[in-house]
Amino acid sequence: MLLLILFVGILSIAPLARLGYAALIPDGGFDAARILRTLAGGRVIDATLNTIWISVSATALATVIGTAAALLAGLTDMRARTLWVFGFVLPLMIPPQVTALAWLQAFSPASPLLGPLGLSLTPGTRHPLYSAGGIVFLLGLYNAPLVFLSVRASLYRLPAPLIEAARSAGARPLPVTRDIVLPLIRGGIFAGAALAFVSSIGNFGIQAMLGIPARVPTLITLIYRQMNSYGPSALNDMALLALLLAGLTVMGMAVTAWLGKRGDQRVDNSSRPPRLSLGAWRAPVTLLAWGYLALCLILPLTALLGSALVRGYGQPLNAETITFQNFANALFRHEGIRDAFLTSLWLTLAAVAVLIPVSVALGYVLSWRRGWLARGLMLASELAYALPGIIIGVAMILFFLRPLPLIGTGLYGTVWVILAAYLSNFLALTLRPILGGYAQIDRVLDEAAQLTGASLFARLRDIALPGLAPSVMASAVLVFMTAINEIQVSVLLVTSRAQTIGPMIIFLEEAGSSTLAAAVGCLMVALVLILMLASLIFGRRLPPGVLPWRD
Amino acid sequence: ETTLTLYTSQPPEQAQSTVDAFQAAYPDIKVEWTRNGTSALMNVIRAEIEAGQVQADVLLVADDINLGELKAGGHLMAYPDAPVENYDPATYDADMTYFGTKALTTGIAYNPDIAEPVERWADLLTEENRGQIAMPSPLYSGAALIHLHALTNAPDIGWAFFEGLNDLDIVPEGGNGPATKAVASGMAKYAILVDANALNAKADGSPIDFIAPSDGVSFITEPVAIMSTTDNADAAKQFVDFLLSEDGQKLVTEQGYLPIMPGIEGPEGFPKLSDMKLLGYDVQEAVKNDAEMREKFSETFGQ
Amino acid sequence: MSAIDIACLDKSFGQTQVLHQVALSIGSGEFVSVLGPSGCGKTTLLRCIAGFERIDSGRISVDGHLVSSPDHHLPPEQRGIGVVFQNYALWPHMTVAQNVAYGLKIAGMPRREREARTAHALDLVELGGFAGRRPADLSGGQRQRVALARCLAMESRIVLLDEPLANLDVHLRGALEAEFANFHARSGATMFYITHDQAEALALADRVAVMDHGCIVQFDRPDALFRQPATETVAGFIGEGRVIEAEHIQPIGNGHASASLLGQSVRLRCAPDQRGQRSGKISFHPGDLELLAEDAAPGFDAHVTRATYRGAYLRAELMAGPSGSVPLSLNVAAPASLTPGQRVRVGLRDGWVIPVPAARAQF
Amino acid sequence: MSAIDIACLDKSFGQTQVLHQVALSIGSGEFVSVLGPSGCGKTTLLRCIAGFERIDSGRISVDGHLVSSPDHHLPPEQRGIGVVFQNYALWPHMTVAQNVAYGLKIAGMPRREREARTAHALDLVELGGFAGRRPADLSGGQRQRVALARCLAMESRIVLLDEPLANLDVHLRGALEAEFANFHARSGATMFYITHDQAEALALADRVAVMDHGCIVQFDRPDALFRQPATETVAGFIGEGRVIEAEHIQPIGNGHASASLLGQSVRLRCAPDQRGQRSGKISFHPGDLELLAEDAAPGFDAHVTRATYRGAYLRAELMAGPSGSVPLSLNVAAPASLTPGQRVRVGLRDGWVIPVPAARAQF
Ligand SMILES: Nc1ncnc2c1ncn2[C@@H]1O[C@H](COP(=O)(O)OP(=O)(O)OP(=O)(O)O)[C@@H](O)[C@H]1O
Ligand SMILES: Nc1ncnc2c1ncn2[C@@H]1O[C@H](COP(=O)(O)OP(=O)(O)OP(=O)(O)O)[C@@H](O)[C@H]1O
Ligand SMILES: [Mg+2]
Ligand SMILES: [Mg+2]
Repeated sequence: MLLLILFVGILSIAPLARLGYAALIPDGGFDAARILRTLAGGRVIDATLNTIWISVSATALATVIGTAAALLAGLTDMRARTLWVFGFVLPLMIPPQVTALAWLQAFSPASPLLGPLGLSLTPGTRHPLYSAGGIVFLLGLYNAPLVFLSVRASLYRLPAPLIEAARSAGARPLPVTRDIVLPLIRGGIFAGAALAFVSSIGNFGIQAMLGIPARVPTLITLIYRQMNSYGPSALNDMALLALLLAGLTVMGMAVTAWLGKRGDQRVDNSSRPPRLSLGAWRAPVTLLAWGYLALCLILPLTALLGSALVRGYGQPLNAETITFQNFANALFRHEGIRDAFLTSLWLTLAAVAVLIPVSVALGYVLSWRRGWLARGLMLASELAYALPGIIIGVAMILFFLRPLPLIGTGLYGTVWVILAAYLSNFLALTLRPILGGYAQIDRVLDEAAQLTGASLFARLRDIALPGLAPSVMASAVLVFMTAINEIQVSVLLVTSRAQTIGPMIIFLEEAGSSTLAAAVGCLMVALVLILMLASLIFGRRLPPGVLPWRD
Repeated sequence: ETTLTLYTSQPPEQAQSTVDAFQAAYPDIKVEWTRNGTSALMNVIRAEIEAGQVQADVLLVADDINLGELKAGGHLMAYPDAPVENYDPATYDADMTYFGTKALTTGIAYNPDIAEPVERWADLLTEENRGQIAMPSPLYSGAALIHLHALTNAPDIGWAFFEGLNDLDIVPEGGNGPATKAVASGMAKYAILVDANALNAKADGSPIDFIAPSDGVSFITEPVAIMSTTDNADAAKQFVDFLLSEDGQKLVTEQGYLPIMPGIEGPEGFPKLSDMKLLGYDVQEAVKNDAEMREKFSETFGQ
Repeated sequence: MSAIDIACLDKSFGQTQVLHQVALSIGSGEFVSVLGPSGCGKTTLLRCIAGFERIDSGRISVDGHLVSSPDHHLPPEQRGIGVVFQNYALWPHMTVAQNVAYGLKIAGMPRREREARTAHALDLVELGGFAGRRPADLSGGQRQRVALARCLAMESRIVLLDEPLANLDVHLRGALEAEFANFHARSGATMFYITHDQAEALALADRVAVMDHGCIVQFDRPDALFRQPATETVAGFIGEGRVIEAEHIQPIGNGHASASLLGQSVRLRCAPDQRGQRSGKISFHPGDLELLAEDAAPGFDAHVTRATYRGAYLRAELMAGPSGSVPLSLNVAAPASLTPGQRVRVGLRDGWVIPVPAARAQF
Repeated sequence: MSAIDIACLDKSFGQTQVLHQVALSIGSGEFVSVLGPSGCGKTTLLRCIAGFERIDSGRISVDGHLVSSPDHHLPPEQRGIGVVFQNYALWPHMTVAQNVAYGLKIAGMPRREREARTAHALDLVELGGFAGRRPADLSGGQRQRVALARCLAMESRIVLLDEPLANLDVHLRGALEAEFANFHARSGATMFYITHDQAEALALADRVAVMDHGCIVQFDRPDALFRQPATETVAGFIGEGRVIEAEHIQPIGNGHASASLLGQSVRLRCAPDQRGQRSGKISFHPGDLELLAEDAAPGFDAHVTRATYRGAYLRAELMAGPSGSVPLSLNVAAPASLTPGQRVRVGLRDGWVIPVPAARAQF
């Protein structure tokens, strides 16, 4: 318990407090007028309203798509589910800017896709994605896998007899889904929704690429703009806006948490998970599901691949221009890329390795012990996740710059700061699905272990962790996918000694090596795909339901 | 052996080659460098200043407004004996706190597959170009900000040009990267772009070319400066010396940019510095009225 | 017409075959109990009938319509069969009343009627005051009663019950047994009632199917099971029956036979077609043994190994036979007292010769 | 010294008080059964002893050490108490063997010994062949047996069992009852055994606590409960007891009393301090009634309302009394046949006058 407090305290609360201090008391004095002036500006209010409705709508969209996908993959006998789930999760790996650009190009006047079909826009008309609706649409699609992973984990714990009882009461698959399945997995759904909300509200890539041309200001774009402006108050104003954003996010998370908790979802999970037959609908549903994938995965992926295979960006891809030079460069020539990649890989694995046990323990306290202290810890972790990554970066600098009291040297400038920032930023990401998992476990399992004299630690390891395995795996996948090509947090923290791959890709872009950057992106996607396939082979011994893409 | 900490916005490859060349010239100085975008670096430095623990000894960043601001805050050290004999005084600070190392001009890029070259800035403002011009935003990009300052300063261009762009539904966005992509991919016909971006892409085979308009280009100088808090002032000065030396300037050419020491050849395919009309601006003034300028820009483009 | 017709049903889970060639024909309106040891496949059979499991071979028809065969499978919701699950399967997110009302709601019953029906079903199981609680706040027995009410409220034509009374106390059990009997009489529904409690099975059912290792070993009226078990398994399973070896079994006509048991000659009931056998199994119940005076004849000497108090009577476990190795059980009326080690003499009032399957019968 | 000592225990869930002033003192090595209707608070009492629930008032001591009071609470893992849960609480992610072995592993037992102990416990519950299965692949009764094996393997000094045999068939039940008795005798452990099956309670326990509505109504030896129930509730709960009204109860010394029952004079057992009463409740069991000849005296006329087959005997439900409204139950030996509506005459062999609590006793 003490360790937990320390962990969350050091990694979430302290840097945040330091940031709050910078925001509210810039020069040693609390200046209410300044705060009011900054926050009450017409643009900030506009941006706040836009932010709220855009992220709420995007969350709704992501939740609907993600839940539907999870039901399809987890509950029905749709064909080729494993492959489909691969495809559904993979877009998380493609940077949002790439996705946004791919969609923009697909529907632009010069579209290689719609052009031949005669559907492309006439030049001069405004691009339909350059609108608030467009932002909602892309954010929704982009975040659906977050919801999917969380819901999928919940579905595995749903015992078949509950569904069978409803069917023997005469309920067809749709009412069963509506009345029994959805209420029982609501913990997972709203945990996923919370993640989607946070991810939408803080997604700079899509909001900037579509929002600025559409003249739809949002808080995150405002924050970045503030970040690029000069003047002594820039940092403080930015911190203030970031606190506002964090406030909104926490509100959103609180609402989803409240919605997700209502109703008893504890189930006896010593029976097998259910499966509903689609019957005659099997073929059309399968077709629809694959159609969706084609749009959401193939579109950005081909765009990425198309860029990676030519030397200069924008060259048409044909027999003459095709080259594997970029891949060769990425793999063999640039040592920096390889180093950055390895650093990212171990940072990500370390973050997963630390966060999972911490979340399981924290989840235990939150679910089965309760108390204000636990709630406080949770709030802090969510705040940390809610803040835009770049702000966390600033907070980390502010906090870790001075030599640490006990160690003597500062962590600043080393990979450890990045690790600390990851731990702080992603705690909520692992905590959410795991809390969803706890909601479905009957406490009596823990009690039975308590009787054997097992210590809290042993129980967490032997009873809670395996029981939560699907949620834990979902959490791990989420963190892995998010951290491996993470940009915003580490971009301020990388140095020549500590490089990560996400900023590396950005730097390549900035230096005009878009095609090389695309090649690196492709390699990352390929790597994740390989890891997923490997997990299928090595995961055979895992209990069913642990891997989201395996039944 | 002294260790010098360098914060630079050069792309990683080039930063490495700069550091390597310097270390070869001064073997007893070791350089630890951090590479990042200019605005990210400025945020890091601001945070470091806020925390009272500035790590950097030397800065090598894209534009001088940022340095002007640091100078105004008293964070830069003057180096009166810097070897600037051969340089145009417009390229370095009169108070000897920062020194330009190269020239990056902002002109017009176009996609030769779908657009014709133009002569002057105003030629962009035609109805056929509605929504077809990509432009980095001064709110995000340093070069674009200086471009804004320089063009609005030029009497025969001024705000009218930007208002004209707005009338054509042009929305400035992001930095030079997206603008390059927009032209290269054919999503836009023209872009207001830094020379190196366009010309390097062209060299890679992208369908893009660069024009230096006859009524002038804005430019940034990638200045180098020494932090006032440095403990390694001597080594830092040697670093500045190196960049301003003939070897340093030749390195610039190798890296694909225009050197500013007169007499040093630029890379192939680049317009000569002397052939272009350079639009300057007053840095002190710019630092002062920067907020106002951004405000006016935001209003003009309704952002 | 048969309400449920099962022919040649096989069902395996992976490698383990759980049901072997099950065949049953249950008349419309009949009350059938299924009795068998734990793990013998009762629940699996029920799940096949309800449509939760696909079958490997054979066929199941309901009301004359084929519902399950290896390549035809009517989904459960279209079979119109009510089920009470062994582990209750209550929906944790619904209140007790909502659990009971759900099926009615799905069937489109108007609210007023639905509420009345729900309230009535809850009253039947004495849970009227618990309508607003959630399953998690109920005791084990209360949960079981909710599951029961949920099924009763549906008033299906065919009801399958999986050990519906296992967690209830004797009183409630008695009351609900009576309620089942009533419900059955009133509604004429076909009932398929799984239990491991033979008293319950015998008391309620028109016919009882005894299962063992996935096979139906006897399907007959309760008294036939009790008095004329078809196999050793059935004999051992019903009424605490005891099976021991007898010799020189000789039919003496009129459904009786003489035999030699533990060296004594006894008179037993037997099947009409019983043939003479050198040796065979006979079965009897504790109530068929009586305590005799010290040296009454015919009788067997035995010694008491354990005596337990059962309220109305004392149950004594005995060892009899020449070498004291044949175990017997005996019920002695209450005031008596027996202590382990004590020697007693017992007599056999009645017994039954377990028939040898035709193929194996020989002298 | 008492193994478990409970004094003045109160426990509420929100508004509902579930336990009222429960007091129990269980000797070391004693086998105590807790018997009571569904929802009376048995499981809650068990959970308080095991340490899963904090108590509102009172105190619980184990082996002389205070473990629970409103402001002191020893966590369950430090109490060294074994529990078999009503809903099994098997760990779904572990195999059967792992479930059983987990506690031993935690206790640091070496692998060899642990495996032997696990195998032995599984053999006891006849699940030797299922060691590698997961709970999800077991039948209901098999799961219960795993829970049992898990507890047996721990060999705790104090074992609490919550309806451990509810889902098992008679045979296995008999076998496990014997196993409990053995285990108890062998280990000398203190057993606290919740059940709703009074036969089980009476057969196994040294003493039985009868609960009702959260109170302990009687805590006594089995035969005392059966023959001398302290309250109507107990009388009704044990041995299918029947409680009816009698008049003119008059002690006649030597623990007996005379009374007038349905107009007939009868002789009953009573408490030594029984006083004369104008009216009172008396109790008896079905076995205390006998079928008499047509007009034997003394006897009561009655008519049969329901007759069910119970294997060894026929259970008849009767209505007696002047207006035919007093319900009685009667067991008739097997070959008999009674039909609803038939008139019979019955006699009372034995009965007990339920004592009136001191404060309310008056003539
Ligand atoms: N968590 C809870 N919240 C509210 N009421 C509860 C809770 N748990 C139990 N109860 C109520 O307390 C009473 C006693 O429950 P308990 O589980 O102790 O009964 P029991 O005697 O074990 O019954 P059974 O034989 O049916 O298992 C019941 O009325 C039950 O509804
Ligand atoms: N999903 C499954 N996978 C593998 N084996 C199973 C599965 N379900 C049941 N079994 C096995 O099939 C056999 C029959 O199980 P079933 O549940 O039908 O028994 P049952 O007669 O209902 O027993 P009980 O009285 O204990 O409930 C058991 O041996 C059980 O272990
Ligand atoms: Mg079963
Ligand atoms: Mg209970």
